[in-house]
Amino acid sequence: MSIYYYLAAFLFCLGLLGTIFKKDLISILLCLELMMSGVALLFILFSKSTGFLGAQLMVIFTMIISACEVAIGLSLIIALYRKKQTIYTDDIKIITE
Amino acid sequence: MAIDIFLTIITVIFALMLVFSKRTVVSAFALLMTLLTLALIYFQLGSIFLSAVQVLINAGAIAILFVFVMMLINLEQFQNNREKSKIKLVISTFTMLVVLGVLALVINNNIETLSVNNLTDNSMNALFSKLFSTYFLPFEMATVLLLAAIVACIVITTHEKQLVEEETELHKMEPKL
Amino acid sequence: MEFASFVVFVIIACTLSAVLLGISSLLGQKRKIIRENDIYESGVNAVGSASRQYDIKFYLTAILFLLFDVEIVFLLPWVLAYKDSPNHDFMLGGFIFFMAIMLVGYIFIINSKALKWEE
Amino acid sequence: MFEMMIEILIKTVVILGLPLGALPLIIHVERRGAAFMQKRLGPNRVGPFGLFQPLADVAKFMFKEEVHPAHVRPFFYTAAPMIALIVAILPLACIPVAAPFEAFGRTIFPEVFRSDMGIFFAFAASALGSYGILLAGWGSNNKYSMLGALRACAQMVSYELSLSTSVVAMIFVFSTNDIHVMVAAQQGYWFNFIPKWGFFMQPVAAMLFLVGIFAESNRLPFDLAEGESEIVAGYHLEYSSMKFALFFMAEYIHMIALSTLFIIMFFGGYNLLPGLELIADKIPLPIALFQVASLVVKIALMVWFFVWVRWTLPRFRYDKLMDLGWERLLPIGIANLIVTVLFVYFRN
Repeated sequence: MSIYYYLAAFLFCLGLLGTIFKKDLISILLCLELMMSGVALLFILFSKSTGFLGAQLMVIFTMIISACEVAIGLSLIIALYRKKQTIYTDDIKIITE
Repeated sequence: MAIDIFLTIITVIFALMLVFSKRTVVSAFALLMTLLTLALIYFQLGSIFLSAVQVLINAGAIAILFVFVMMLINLEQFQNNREKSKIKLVISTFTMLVVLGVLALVINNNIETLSVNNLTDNSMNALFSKLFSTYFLPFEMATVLLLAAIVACIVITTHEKQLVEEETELHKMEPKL
Repeated sequence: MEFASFVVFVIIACTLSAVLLGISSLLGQKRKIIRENDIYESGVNAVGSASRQYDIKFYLTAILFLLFDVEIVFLLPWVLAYKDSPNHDFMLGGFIFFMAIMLVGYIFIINSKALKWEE
Repeated sequence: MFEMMIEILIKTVVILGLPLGALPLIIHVERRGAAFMQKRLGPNRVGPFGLFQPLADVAKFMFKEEVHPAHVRPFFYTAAPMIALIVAILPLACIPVAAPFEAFGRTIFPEVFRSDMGIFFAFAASALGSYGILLAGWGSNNKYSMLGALRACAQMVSYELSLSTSVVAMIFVFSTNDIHVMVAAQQGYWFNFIPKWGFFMQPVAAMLFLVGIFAESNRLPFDLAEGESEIVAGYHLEYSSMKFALFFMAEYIHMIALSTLFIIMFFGGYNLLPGLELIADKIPLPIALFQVASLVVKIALMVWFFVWVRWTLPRFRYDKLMDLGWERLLPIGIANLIVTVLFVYFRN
């Protein structure tokens, strides 16, 4: 069971790397989802090691929050794509128009 | 113990495939496989309900949403003319290594207390009785959050043309009042 | 124990599909002529890339499915915990509130004609 | 350890062998049934009553050349049929074919994946079904198959909602997730001639689930995504020999898995008629085999029902189809759930 702690930390950091490193918005959202799953795994491990059952419930709520986040994030990406025909972070640097 | 290592290796492979793949659809597919192997890990850790919810919500709805959006936005036109800047790669790997080092250090220090399993009963009704006794308010607030997400998604994606029509209808009604 | 049997089951399912594909690629004739990429004889040559702009309704159905699926899956603990919960009125009150908010969201979808396909 | 491996292998072979073995028979029943309804003969040349015709089809699929169109995305093009088949087989892992029986000195649970969340796992695994279709549409890289894949997935996704409301209603009535407890709860009779099946407890949920099965497995009248007259056979347009057969098998196995779920929840699972509980709770092996046979008989009836509906109802238009899913079935499902909760609350 102790290897899963390292796995959770690794997933979180890999997601962090992905969000910084990736170019287009959908991949950034994918890596954010990876970070969320790392956190969820950590919650379950803590609920197992401390015996506090509320941590597993927190996993359900993190899933709900990640579902809402993905829903709204992808809607924004769609709206951005319809307006600017691109989802690459380099082309969306101008705030004004 | 062997199963733990086996599952960890599979998850790590799919996570690396997710981050370091050239095409976005391949990374979406890798995300689906990571979420499925995580569901297996949850089951192996004993929380059965969470692995079922993980399969249904994360792997069954969110990952499908990603592939849906990828089909809507054709990414092929961006693929070739994007050069990867080396500095960004260096900075991101540096931050990742720092954060990973800190986390690994923290875990290493108290690995003994962390890896002991003193969860008394991991059954579902213990989990649900706790959900509906102490955590009843978040259970209710979750629907309000989802309602806000529904409204936001519809308003963002329905085109302005539709909203403009509603305004014109309102103006038409006014003279009659 | 059932974990191992599930993993064995998945492995057998994967090997089954791989074997089926493998057999057919072995047995099938190999006619490596370049003709394969032209269209079937009566077809029209494919024009433009496949992923042009598709209707937004597909995406909206998937997004609304996700949000409602989360709500219905959230009902499952309630349904399982109802029988042995201390007082039923408390649970029922929560259920009514939960369903009211869900119906508000549902009525909003119907009124906003977000999923109307015909126009 | 060795004996456990033997048991796992036997269970997997039985649970995988039943649908895969019955597949040629089901295809044959479908073609003969269709012929019977249209007053024609159907395949009866190959072997007695044409029973070897499906085997000939399978052999044909084996030997046909693997046409690999050039404009196709190779990885997803070959991965999609395999994913479709694996995802279609997954729900079978959680469905038991008989009650836990006594054999070789200990109780054996007849399903591969023993957990007290049987129904929920089977349903979650069938929620993954739209993945093979999406990747097929994306892999074959032409407008028709992409549009077909999007349509098929949007339809499966929107009918899954009403399906899950009816599953939640049934779990509420039986207040358990475990399949064995659910089937045991359906023993006995009301006024000693109506069997205590889920169908008579929750007729609305049964109807919803039935419609959901047709929509989920893309069967007529909901097979708009792959209807030949609609968009040229939808997502499996670019697929030729064995890959097309894999899609075909995936659809049938998905249909069998969902109809076994339907039988378990609404028609008393593997007990033929609720008279069997007179036997002691320790079920010996022959009774278990009898239960497997009764489950197979029920599945056969369901398959015939599929064929029967396929050749009677016309195909829905796409917007009517989506309206039915969102504006008609979902409110009925939610209302049915609310009514059952209130009924159970005020009854005690």
